[in-house]
Amino acid sequence: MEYNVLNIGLIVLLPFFAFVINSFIVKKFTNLAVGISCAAILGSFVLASRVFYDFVFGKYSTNYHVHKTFEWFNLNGGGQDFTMNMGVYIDNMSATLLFMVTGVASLIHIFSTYYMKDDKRYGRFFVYMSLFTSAMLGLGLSDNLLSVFIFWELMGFCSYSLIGFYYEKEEAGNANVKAFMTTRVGDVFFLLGILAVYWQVGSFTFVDIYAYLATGGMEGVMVLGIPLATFAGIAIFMGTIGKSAQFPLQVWLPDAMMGPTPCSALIHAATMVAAGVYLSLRMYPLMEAGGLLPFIATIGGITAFGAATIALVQTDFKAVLAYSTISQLGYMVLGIGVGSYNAAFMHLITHAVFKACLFLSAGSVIHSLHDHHTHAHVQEMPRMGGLRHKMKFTWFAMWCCTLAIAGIPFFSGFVSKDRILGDALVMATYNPYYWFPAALGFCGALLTAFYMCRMMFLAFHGEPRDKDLYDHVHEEKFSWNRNLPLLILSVFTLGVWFSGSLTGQKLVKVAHEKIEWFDTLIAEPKLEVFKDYQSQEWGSRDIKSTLTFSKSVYDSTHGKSEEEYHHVHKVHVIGAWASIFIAFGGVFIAFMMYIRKSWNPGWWVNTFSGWYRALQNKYHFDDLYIKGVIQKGLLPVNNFLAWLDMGIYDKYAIDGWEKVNRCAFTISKWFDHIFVDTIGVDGTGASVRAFNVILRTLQSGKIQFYFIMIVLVLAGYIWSLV
Amino acid sequence: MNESLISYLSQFEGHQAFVKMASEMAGTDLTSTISFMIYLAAVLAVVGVMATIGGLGTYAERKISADLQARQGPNRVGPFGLLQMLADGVKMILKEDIIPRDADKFMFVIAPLLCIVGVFGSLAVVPFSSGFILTDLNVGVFYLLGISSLVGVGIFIGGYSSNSKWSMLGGMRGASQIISYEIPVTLSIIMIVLIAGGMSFGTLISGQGGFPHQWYLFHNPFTFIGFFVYFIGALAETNRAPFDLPEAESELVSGYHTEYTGMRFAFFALAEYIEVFVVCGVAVALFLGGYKVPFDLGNGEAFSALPPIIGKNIGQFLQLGSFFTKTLALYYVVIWIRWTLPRLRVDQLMTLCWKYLTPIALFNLLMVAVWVYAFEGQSMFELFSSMGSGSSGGH
Amino acid sequence: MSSHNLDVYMPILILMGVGVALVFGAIIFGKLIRPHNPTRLKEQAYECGEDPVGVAWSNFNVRFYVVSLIFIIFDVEGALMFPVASVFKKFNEIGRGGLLLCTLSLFVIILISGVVYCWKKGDLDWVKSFHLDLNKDSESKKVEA
Amino acid sequence: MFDSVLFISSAVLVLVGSLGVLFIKENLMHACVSLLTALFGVAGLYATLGADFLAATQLVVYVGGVVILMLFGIMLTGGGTSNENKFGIEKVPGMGSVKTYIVAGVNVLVISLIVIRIMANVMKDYKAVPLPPYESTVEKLGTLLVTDHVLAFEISSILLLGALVGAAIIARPTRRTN
Amino acid sequence: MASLYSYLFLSFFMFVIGMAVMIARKNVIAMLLGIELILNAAALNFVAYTRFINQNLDGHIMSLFIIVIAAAEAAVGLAIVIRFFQVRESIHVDDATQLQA
Repeated sequence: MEYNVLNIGLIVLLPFFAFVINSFIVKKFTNLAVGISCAAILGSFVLASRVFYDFVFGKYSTNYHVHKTFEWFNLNGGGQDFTMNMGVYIDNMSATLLFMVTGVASLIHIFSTYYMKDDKRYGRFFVYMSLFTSAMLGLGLSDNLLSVFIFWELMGFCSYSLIGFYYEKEEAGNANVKAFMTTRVGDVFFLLGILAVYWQVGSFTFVDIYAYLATGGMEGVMVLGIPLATFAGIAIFMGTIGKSAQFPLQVWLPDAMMGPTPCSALIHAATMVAAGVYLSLRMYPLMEAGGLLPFIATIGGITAFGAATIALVQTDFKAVLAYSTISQLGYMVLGIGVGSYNAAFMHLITHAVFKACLFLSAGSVIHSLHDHHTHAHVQEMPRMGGLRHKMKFTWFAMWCCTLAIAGIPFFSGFVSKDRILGDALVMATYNPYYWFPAALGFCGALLTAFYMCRMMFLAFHGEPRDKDLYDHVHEEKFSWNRNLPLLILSVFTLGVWFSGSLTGQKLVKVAHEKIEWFDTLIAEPKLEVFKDYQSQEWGSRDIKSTLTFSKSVYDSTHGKSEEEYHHVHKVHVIGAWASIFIAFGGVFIAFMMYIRKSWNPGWWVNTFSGWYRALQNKYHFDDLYIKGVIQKGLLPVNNFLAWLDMGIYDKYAIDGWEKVNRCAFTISKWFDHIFVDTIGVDGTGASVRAFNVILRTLQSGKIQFYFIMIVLVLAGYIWSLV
Repeated sequence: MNESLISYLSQFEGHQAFVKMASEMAGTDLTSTISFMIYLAAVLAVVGVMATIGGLGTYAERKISADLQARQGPNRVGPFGLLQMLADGVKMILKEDIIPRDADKFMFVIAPLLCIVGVFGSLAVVPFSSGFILTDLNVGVFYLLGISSLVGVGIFIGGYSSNSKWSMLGGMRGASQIISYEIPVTLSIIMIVLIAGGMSFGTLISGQGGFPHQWYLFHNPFTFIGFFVYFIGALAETNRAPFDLPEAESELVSGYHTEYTGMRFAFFALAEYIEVFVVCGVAVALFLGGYKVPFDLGNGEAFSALPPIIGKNIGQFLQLGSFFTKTLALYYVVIWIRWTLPRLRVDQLMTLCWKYLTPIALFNLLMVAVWVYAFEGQSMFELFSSMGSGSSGGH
Repeated sequence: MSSHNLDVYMPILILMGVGVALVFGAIIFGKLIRPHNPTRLKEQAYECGEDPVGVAWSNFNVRFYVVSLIFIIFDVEGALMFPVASVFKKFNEIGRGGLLLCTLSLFVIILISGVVYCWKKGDLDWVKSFHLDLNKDSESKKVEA
Repeated sequence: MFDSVLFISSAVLVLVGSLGVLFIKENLMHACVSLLTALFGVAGLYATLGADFLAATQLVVYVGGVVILMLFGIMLTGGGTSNENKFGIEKVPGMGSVKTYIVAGVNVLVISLIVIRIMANVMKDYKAVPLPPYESTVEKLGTLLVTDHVLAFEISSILLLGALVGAAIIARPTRRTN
Repeated sequence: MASLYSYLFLSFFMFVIGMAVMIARKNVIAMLLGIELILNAAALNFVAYTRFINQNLDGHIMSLFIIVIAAAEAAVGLAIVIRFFQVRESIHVDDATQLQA
């Protein structure tokens, strides 16, 4: 069995080359640059689908992975041999991730050719997008934590550039700094975690880490009084918290919508926020070993619920979506926390699809709503309403996604979210602590269904509230680069693509057991198999490896006993019905409030006005960070340092030095005058003048004279030698 | 490899026997002497043929131009005016030989000599057939480039020595034009060398076949472009219209040979016509399959029923026919172009060379290198046919 | 690779000898049969029927030189590329074609960068470099301003 | 037999050409043609030494390139003759005088002494070995150029780039300064 | 038949003639011609030694690069000469005694 690694490398390199080429030509050949970017990402998509096909349906079936390394650099010295390897690691999860990222990114690229067409930095946007996509793909292919970190930071830089794309706007400038700084907090911990892992394991490679965990080498190792696995796990999970906008570092993500809408789609759906979850999934065995799962589940539950509550009161179209992103990421983290490995990843994929679609639809809406007085795009929902008459395609696509995210049956969100919630319930029956995150998750699901429908009803249904704005909206005509991505994405919000059946039942039959195809794909790495694993060097052709993964945690419960399996199944059924009821409940409440108008939202606002203000202020997190952390914590430190600099160092060190210099200057002036000028300079001049007379006759400026001199001197020299 | 006429001949028993016999008779080794005699005879034959072709060239030029312009052309001297070239030759010899008073006499004499030596030197490696190539040097085509650059020197000196403004201008233009256009020609030749893996004409032609799809012209898209680059460059190098600026009648009277009369002028003209033939021959050898005959008739194995000396020689004659047919066809195209296209301006000439042909040739060179690397030297048709045979897939 | 002796160069020498003999032979032979009556007018250089003014050997425009300069650089590069090109096929067959491709590409790209420089600076423009002489004054004024 | 013919004719060309470069005084053009002869002869010598590729390179680079460049250079600096010049007799291209030739002769004598002394030493040790047959050098040269000498190969391209750019800058037509 | 010494003699001959040209001539271009002769002499030496002494082709490579350098030298040297001629209206070598134009 052969696999050409070059194909895999090209997946990353194509967008990267596009970035390199485009950065040179973008100013003069904007359209060409855009074409190159789109072609590159489409090319990546083709290659990635080949890889995806090979891994998921094709010759590699479910039990293979590819791990190839090459030596990056080698530091030998001081008796230490340190070889840094880079490589690719592909298993089903990376293959699926690559397929999703390239696919969604391609569609976003295509949509951007519509959305950004009239922007003055049309080309530069694509330059960033190419680098961004390339970094995410590189992260997906990385086989070790260090290269993950490199791509991670590269993505951080790109998101910084893209969020601050309209850098003329002050808010955009602030937003990108905020995003950058906030994620930096997580990144510092992440780096700390990497170093902690390296300190003990001696390698950055995932496989080596798994093998080390399998041998139990980490047990009993303490750092700062806590087990190393816990320490490293928390540190690395802090990276996830920063990147995936988990509580308490979620504040950057809502501001990230300052960037152009397609880039929001890319950041919120396919790439950046997914990277954090992906990292946690990769490091799942470490987290498990560190006993971090309850903590992770709690963080996820809090994020899922808290962000959903904030989303309730947002009036900005994109802000709702931004908070829904945070909330959904919370579900993924919750999934990791309750051991629902493949459901978490599945939610990552389904969320990427419907969230990309939502953002692109939002872009389509915002692009059409052009205020003729302020010459700005309108994002405020109170000024919308009734848009479904004008924008049928967008309306349709957006409803598909809304139903998906709300967890309505037959849509993808139901398939994945239901399983996370079900697993949370199962865990709760084992460990009562999990009732807390599970309950938060269910409440969040209700709120999700409500606020998404609220957004849809406010924007698309009812009567237009801003008549002037409404009249200027053009009828949406089908154009390929605007509506095609929306339609494709909305088709993929159907649950059938992910569950294999319409109702979410398990149809694929593998070994006397009906499971969903996702279950056959994604599985938590089973540590024992990595014990004796050797990675292949780059360039060897045969990379077959015979690792067998367990199916998943989910199915491995079946392995325990018949009784437990029935228990799990029973709980799942309950969970499924509960989430269906909750989803429909949310939709119903929204319907009553905004369509039928039987229930007045104002009553809720008045009754819970304190809560309302808190929600509007996003639980005062920004204030807390600015007033509490920065002003109370950092500013005094800064002032102290400034005082140290100006009051102590400048005053005594610099000024004192000046006095010393003045003294030295006086001495040196005297010395200079006597010795250097009189004896040195004048004396040299006199002697040079004396030699000058001799040398001047030689320095005739006649080349041939020089040549003769050279010949004669050389002749004399050789004569003396021979 | 270094095949040559002698190495072809020495595979026949008769030749070996003759050399042995002669050596025994004379008492010393006469191999070299006999080689010299054979070469001398062959060279005289080639020069004779070339002189005829040069003469025929003038005749053909007039006849074809007449044809293109719906005139009669020379038709009085001999049948169809065929003897016109003889008449011209006689006239040339009988013309008075004038050397201008102010001219640089030594240079004036030496200029046509350089042209003739350059052109004759290049005849040594022209592959007329697999056997009848005077000498197939290892560095054949590179040698040809070098020796034919003597013509440029000759033209420049011819223009310089006359001490006439027209000649001087023509000579300067001629030299700069020839050297400029040598670049795309060289690059196109490197391109073919890269595919063929050798510089000798034997190697260059052996990579091709008798059928058009086996020619390097159709080896890949870039050689197809390269052929036209080469051909345009070759036209310019031989000062043929539309690149005949050095002798532009309407501006420079007659260019670098304004002051030349009689036989000296005739040598310039002869050199030009033979050079046209040579570059056409090289184009044929590089791009159009050279002397190759379809179905491998040329190597004589098809006539194995006959005795080898007859069979092989039939093959040789077929090859000669193939080579001359293609070359003369190109020769016709050259004349056709001359009477069809208007002359370029001098700045257009330089622009064409440096801003179009040279970049294209460089690009072609790189692309052919990439092609050879990527497809392991297969041609387009081999690729298509291998695709058709279903060997697609794995490496 | 078979060896050879120097006889392969024989035809070249013979051809050149024949060429020289032909030129001198024809001229000497022609001397016997052609007229020879030089006159002053006949021996004058042709200048549209007028008496020639001065000599033709005045100095010429530099652009001729620049062209020949670029040519010689290319010529030498070509000479260096020929042996590399002729081993390309062999290296490709043993699987080292990538190495040669990189070498050759680097070589050609460096070469191209020189041409691009000359192109940008207008050394390849026949007419522009001619105009430069005439317009230089106004250009330098512009620069001063 | 033919080897000797080739060698002798090449050597004669070299000798005659070199002497021509030295002693042709009245016209630089003639000296240049004489140089052409010498270089042609060197190409012939290369051929007798079995360096077929170098012989062809000699032809291509020198005959086709350098000599033409020299001829252009001579024309650009006002013709080569000593008696006629755009700038009058006063600014003749110096072809040397008896004095300079005498100095040159002295130098030649000195160098000859040195060389004879060196050669005397070398000849003592040198023993003629049987010469190998002539072989094509093209492929070996190509292989050497891309393996052992690849750095020189690439650097030579940079050298040529520098030469091109530098010479183009220097020779670019500009307004004459005073 | 030609021995090593005949080549060395020819090389020596070209070298001293080139040197003499460099010294005797006052014309810069003529001096450049002399330099060409000197360089050719060196290249010829390399090839001759390759043929007669050790038969590996490093000498050829040296000669090849000598040719390359000679071409570059000729190009730049002539450019300087032409520039010099434009400035000084002379190519007499003794006029080139000042560093400033």
